[in-house]
Amino acid sequence: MTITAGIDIGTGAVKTVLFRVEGDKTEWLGKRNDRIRQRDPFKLAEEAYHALLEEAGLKASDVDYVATTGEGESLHFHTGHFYSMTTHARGAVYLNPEARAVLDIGALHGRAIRNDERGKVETYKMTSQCASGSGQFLENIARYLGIAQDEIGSLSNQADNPEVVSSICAVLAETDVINMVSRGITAPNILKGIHISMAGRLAKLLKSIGAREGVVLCTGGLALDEGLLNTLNESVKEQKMNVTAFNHPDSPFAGAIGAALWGAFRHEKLARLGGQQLAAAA
Amino acid sequence: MSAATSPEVIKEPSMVKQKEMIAGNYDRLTGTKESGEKVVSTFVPGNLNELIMCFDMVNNLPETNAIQNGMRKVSGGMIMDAEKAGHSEDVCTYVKADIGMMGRGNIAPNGKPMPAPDMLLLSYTGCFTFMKWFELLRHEYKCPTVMLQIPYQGDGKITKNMRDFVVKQLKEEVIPMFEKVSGVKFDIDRLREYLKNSAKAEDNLVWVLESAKNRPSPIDAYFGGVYYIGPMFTAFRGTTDAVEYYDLVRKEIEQRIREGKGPITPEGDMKEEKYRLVVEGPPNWTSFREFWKLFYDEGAVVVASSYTKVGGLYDQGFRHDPNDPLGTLADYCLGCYTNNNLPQRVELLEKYMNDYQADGLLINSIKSCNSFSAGQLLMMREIEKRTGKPAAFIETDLVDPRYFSHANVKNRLESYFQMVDQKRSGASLAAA
Amino acid sequence: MSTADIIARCEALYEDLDFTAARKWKEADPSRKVIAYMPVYVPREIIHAAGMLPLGIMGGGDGLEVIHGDAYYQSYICRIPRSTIELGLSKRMDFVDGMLFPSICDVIRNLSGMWKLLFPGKYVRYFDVPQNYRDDVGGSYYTNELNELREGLEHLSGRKITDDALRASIAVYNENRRLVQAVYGMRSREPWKVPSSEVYLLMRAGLVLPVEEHNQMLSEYLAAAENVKASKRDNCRVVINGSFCEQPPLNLIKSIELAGCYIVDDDYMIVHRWLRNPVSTGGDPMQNLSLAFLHESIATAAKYDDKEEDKGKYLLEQVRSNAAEGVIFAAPSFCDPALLERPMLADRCSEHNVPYISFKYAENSGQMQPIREQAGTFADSIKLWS
Amino acid sequence: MECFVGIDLGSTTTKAVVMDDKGQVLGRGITNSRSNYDTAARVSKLEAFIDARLSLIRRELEKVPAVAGRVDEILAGLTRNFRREQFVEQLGDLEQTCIANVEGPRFAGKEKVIVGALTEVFRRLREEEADKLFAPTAQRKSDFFRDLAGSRFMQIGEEVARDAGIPFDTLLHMYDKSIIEVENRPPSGDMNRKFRTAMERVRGEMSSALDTAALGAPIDAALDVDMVERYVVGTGYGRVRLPFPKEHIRSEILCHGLGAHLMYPKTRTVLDIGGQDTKGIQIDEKGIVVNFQMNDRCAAGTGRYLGYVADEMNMGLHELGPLAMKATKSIRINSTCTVFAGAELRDRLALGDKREDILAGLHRAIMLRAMSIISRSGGITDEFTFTGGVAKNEAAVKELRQLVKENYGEVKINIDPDSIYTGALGASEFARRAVVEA
Ligand SMILES: Nc1ncnc2c1ncn2[C@@H]1O[C@H](COP(=O)(O)OP(=O)(O)O)[C@@H](O)[C@H]1O
Ligand SMILES: Nc1ncnc2c1ncn2[C@@H]1O[C@H](COP(=O)(O)OP(=O)(O)O)[C@@H](O)[C@H]1O
Ligand code: SF4
Ligand code: SF4
Ligand code: SF4
Repeated sequence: MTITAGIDIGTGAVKTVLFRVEGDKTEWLGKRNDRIRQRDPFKLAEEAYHALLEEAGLKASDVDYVATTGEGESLHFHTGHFYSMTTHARGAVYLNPEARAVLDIGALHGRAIRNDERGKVETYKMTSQCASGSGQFLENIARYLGIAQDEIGSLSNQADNPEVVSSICAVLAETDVINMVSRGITAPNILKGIHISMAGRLAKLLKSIGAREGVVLCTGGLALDEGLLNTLNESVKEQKMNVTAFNHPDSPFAGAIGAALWGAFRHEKLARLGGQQLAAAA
Repeated sequence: MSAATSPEVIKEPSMVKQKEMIAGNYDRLTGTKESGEKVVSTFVPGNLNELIMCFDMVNNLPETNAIQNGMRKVSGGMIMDAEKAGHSEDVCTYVKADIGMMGRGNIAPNGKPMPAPDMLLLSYTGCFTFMKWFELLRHEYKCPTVMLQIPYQGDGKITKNMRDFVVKQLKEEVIPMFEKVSGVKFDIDRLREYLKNSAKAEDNLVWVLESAKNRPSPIDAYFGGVYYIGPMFTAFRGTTDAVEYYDLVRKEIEQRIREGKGPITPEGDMKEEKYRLVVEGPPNWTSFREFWKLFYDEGAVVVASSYTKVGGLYDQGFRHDPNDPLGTLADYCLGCYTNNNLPQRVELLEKYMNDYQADGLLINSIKSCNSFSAGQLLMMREIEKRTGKPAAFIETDLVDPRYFSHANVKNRLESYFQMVDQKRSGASLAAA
Repeated sequence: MSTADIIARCEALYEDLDFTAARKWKEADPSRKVIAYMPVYVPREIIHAAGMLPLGIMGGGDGLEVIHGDAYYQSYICRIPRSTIELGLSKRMDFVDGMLFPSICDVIRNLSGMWKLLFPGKYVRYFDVPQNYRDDVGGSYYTNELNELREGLEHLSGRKITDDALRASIAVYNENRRLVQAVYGMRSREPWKVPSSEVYLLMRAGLVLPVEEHNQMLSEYLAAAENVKASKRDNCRVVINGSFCEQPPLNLIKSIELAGCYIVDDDYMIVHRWLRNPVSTGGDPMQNLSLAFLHESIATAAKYDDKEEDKGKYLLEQVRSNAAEGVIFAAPSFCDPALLERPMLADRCSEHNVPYISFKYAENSGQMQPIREQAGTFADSIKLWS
Repeated sequence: MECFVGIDLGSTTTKAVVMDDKGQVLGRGITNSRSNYDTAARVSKLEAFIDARLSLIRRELEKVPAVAGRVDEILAGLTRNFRREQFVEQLGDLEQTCIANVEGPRFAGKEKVIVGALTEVFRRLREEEADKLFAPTAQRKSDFFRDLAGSRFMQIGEEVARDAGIPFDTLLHMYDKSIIEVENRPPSGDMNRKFRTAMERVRGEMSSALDTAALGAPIDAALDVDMVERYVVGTGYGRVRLPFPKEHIRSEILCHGLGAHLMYPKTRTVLDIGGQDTKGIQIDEKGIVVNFQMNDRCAAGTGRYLGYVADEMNMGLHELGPLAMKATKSIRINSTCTVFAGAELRDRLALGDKREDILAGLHRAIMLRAMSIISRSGGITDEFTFTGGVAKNEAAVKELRQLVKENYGEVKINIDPDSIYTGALGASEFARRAVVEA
């Protein structure tokens, strides 16, 4: 039996999960999602980790492997670190065993990952250095329009005549949007327009990793935005790709889950190899 | 470099003729399966059309296809296809439009599929991307490819070593490959005949381009210019069709000069000539009409441009010479505009500014094309310094609609024209 | 000397944007001249034989504040020409007597003309190379080009360059090539002893030091590295491709290793490794250099591959001979040659089941996070599934 | 009297200048552009006329011997109290709007608690904050209602939400939703009444009593002047959205050039850093633009960059400069992508760099970009004028001075506190010339 923790330190939130793995059986013991909001993410991670252990009635010494992902490379109490795409792929397969591609949609980056049935990364593609069309942008616009995050999806779904944002730059696009407001374009049409341009980029990412068919699981902060999800499915259909994008209520935890599960995998592998030092990973 | 598809308001006979010529070539290209003719793909700068004709092969110019697709607003999708297939966002969009077009079955403007090339003539004049472009095509088509390396005029002159090298390649690499692929034996006298035609047409093309020295200029040497260079730069140089076309254009323009008319625009004759500009850099094709409109609406006419010299610097005296058939082909390739070094390019633009009495220089900097674009900002400074005339700089792309921002270009041009205006009437304004 | 001492010296040379070492070399004797060259390849033997110092310019890296350079380039052009212009305009290269711009891409090509306009009176040469590999066609063209360079330098120094001097210079550079190969070989065998950042800095030093001094440095490093105590890490082995011109920041190279990848071969500063075998020191030296170029050059995106089936051959050979587990295509943003070449090379990798990833960088990239992420994921997948 | 108006519709702020027929500036007005453009133009114009009215009052008061030497004091008090009136009025509007927005299924069953909490927040804002904000010695973080009300709303809101047991996000959301509506409503009400009310408060505040009778007449005289808007010229980023005929619109490049020339006739180079563009302009001795360069398509290194940084640090724009000035060294920042500014900042903080040092680096990065743009437009020729919103930032100015010195030697650098109005000033002069010199 292996107890592992997965900690995903993101730019917006820290996600922490706890797992018990025994052979093929995996049991999810607990989860937390804490928005960072100007706090120290490492402290936050530590608090969350201990709070989770307490809830689960465990001690730190019970945990065999603490795996970090995201920006957690320098978390002082981790056993090993896995890079986000590795963990998201694994987490996605855990949440939806059918998933053969993952779309991780975070605040600043989008990543498309193609994986096999075991959660192994086959290929991936990230958005470029320029933050155009990022989640941050959507967040800014929503704030500007006075729309709460969980309202975005349903509003976007009501659009009747979406207005597409033309600017490449996220900042200049903000002005485009402000122009739209003064031209009387409704919030649903604006949001849908943004979703369309984001979905276009994401679909392009999916296509470039060769995700031609099957299930794509969306992970990351924006995965739960139903408006984006719908638009994405429209967009891939337009591109004649035979894939369907899904999300899962626990999509935001995919990275943390993947980290925990890989941690377990690595722990067992190293144990088999006869107690080899973990130094290399730490 | 050909007529756009939407209907012209006024159709001069030369326009009709050009349309027919282009349609004819596409029909010939898409009919090779029936006719059994062989196709060679090559580039506009360093286009060896006369030589190709000697082997009864059909000339296919991927650049021209990209332009066609740009003007018909389908290039955007093709470029995205290529990017999805792993081609970088950063590289020349002609290449990506071409690769994307291939992915969509290579459909010519006449709706029929184009044949795969039987041979690639990689005449590498003035641009490194050409080399990679045809390597990429070769990677796909696996067809015979011959490289004709044209050394760059790094020191602003054509040396004997360069010329010998090109002639040697023609003799020992290019012609043998042509003979092998086409099965036709090379006949130098045939080449001489075609070169004679070229020279004739070239005389008239130069006359047409130089007619812009008139006030008002009867032509627009950039937006209109791309139509005038069309036959010369593509599959017609050396043909009798081209000779006839240029005769026709010349007559039409002589008529315009007699009538004191300005250039023809898509919306009829241009009214008042308010600004005379020299333009450096290729145009944007995806919004060609909108782009042009920004000029003629303001009364701006382009009197000289460097883009109309990418397929040969005829106005600087070069003519194809039937007496030295291979040498003249070498000179032609070595002399194309983008094979000139930067100081030569600056000098040429300066000369245009003076010879054509321009009010200013406009640089349309193309994201795709480093061959043109790298160094343009220095060229702009040099021209400003040498002529004292204002210059403006705008940025667009050839066939990628994502990089044409109408609002941006408009803002720049408006500011520029107002600046030229304000400068002209400076004295009176400053009184306050 | 320990490797740390040698590397500290290299790092100082690397960070010195005023080229103090080269200046000192020149000041030591008023008749000395310095000829700078851009990536990728120039026959340094000829400069050396003329008694001049060949000085490699690789842009300004991430340490140079580029102010005027940006004024000459649009945002969609790579960084190296603008930082090079900055080096020129800020007088950091005022001691340089001539500048060679090898044939590599349109940007460097046009930069040669800009240099002529900006620095009139300096010796500036665009140095073309043959893309035709027949001895009597490309070969004779190139021999003539080499001779023009030779005459140009003779004119500059007022001294004849003798064939004997050329043969001697070829010998010194043959030794340099041998030592460079030895360092690369050692890294490939024991990458934990010879970190890539150190190899990189050693090679950078070779751009600014006289070759004799560099040879000495390489020998010392090789000896010292034998004694380094370091343990092997759980890393995968990769070959870097596409970084032949604009160089990544040192932090990027470090990040790749930190994220779990040992770099076992690369194409940084390939001027040092352009010729795979020693150049013959007998006979006509110019012809020897020319023939070496035609037949011994490594493959790179700036060169034409005569035959379709040759594309990628060299890269696959690098992978095989270094037992690499994957390829990282790391190209400068907006780098036409590297980015146009990549799809063809990537196809070759796929055909031979060599995993690869690709990303872009700029010489002044500050954000290493996306790089670590990608290299890390690559390493993870090789590690977890090997 | 005849007035000439220039409106500069910027990406972040909209500025208006009112000028008389002699070319004297009467008033300046500014508002947030982050709302309807027509409204922004209207509001800024209104503000400029309010300011112009203050100028008229000043002119009248200066004729009154009884208040000699105290005119500045009176005007400062008058302005402050007038703003206070406006603030309280808009606060009322915001409160009503917020409460009206508490509806729909999202709030079902919780309406009362939320409305209660909102009422409490606004009560405290009105009672505690209005006085604090507009006390004679108070330093205000911003000139805009959005920022003034917003920053305090956040702090008070957090406490109130905790006490009321509702999520703070809900209150925040109500604010976000309502502020835009309120901003889109031009200030209402009778201006003269507000001036009079403000005057009453000034009398109360003044350290020693004033001759009420002596003040009445001049103020009435000033308030009675009929200001006629004779000609308006629009410019700026959003100028195409202005409902003006073409001849009333000028390129912002020309307006900035002319505006800078009017302020400093010896100016030859102008740098303007606004919300999302940076312009380098060269002008001749008559204020005519001879060359210009600006960024486009990429907002890297523009004013908005600082906005993102300020948001990330939860600070006001006014506070960034002073904090950066405390730096002991400057951290090199290479990417100036605005959107990544926050990420870069976090990266650096995680590496253990100090906030002020990072900030100094960020400021330098912006100025480096600006220097490139100037260099592209032809370099710096004496005298050099720096305009736009970022010119208010002392750290940015410091870096600029240093860079100018390093690259161009000794050059006279002009920075005017009103430099944000440069474009509008140029536009108003174009308006004046269109009539007076036509
Ligand atoms: N329910 C939701 N609907 C839409 N967007 C959301 C939702 N929850 C979070 N987000 C957005 O997700 C982003 C953060 O995503 P996350 O994957 O946590 O990023 P990171 O891993 O970089 O922290 C933010 O932009 C946030 O606004
Ligand atoms: N008081 C201030 N202190 C520091 N920076 C300021 C201040 N006011 C405005 N700014 C900066 O100026 C920018 C707006 O400048 P402005 O010239 O108004 O732009 P625009 O003309 O594009 O609207 C803001 O993004 C901000 O960064
Ligand atoms: S275009 Fe916009 S998002 Fe992209 S780099 Fe520039 S500022 Fe950043
Ligand atoms: S880079 Fe320029 S010259 Fe070369 S193929 Fe592209 S557009 Fe043509
Ligand atoms: S980085 Fe690439 S594009 Fe830039 S100069 Fe070097 S080879 Fe040319």
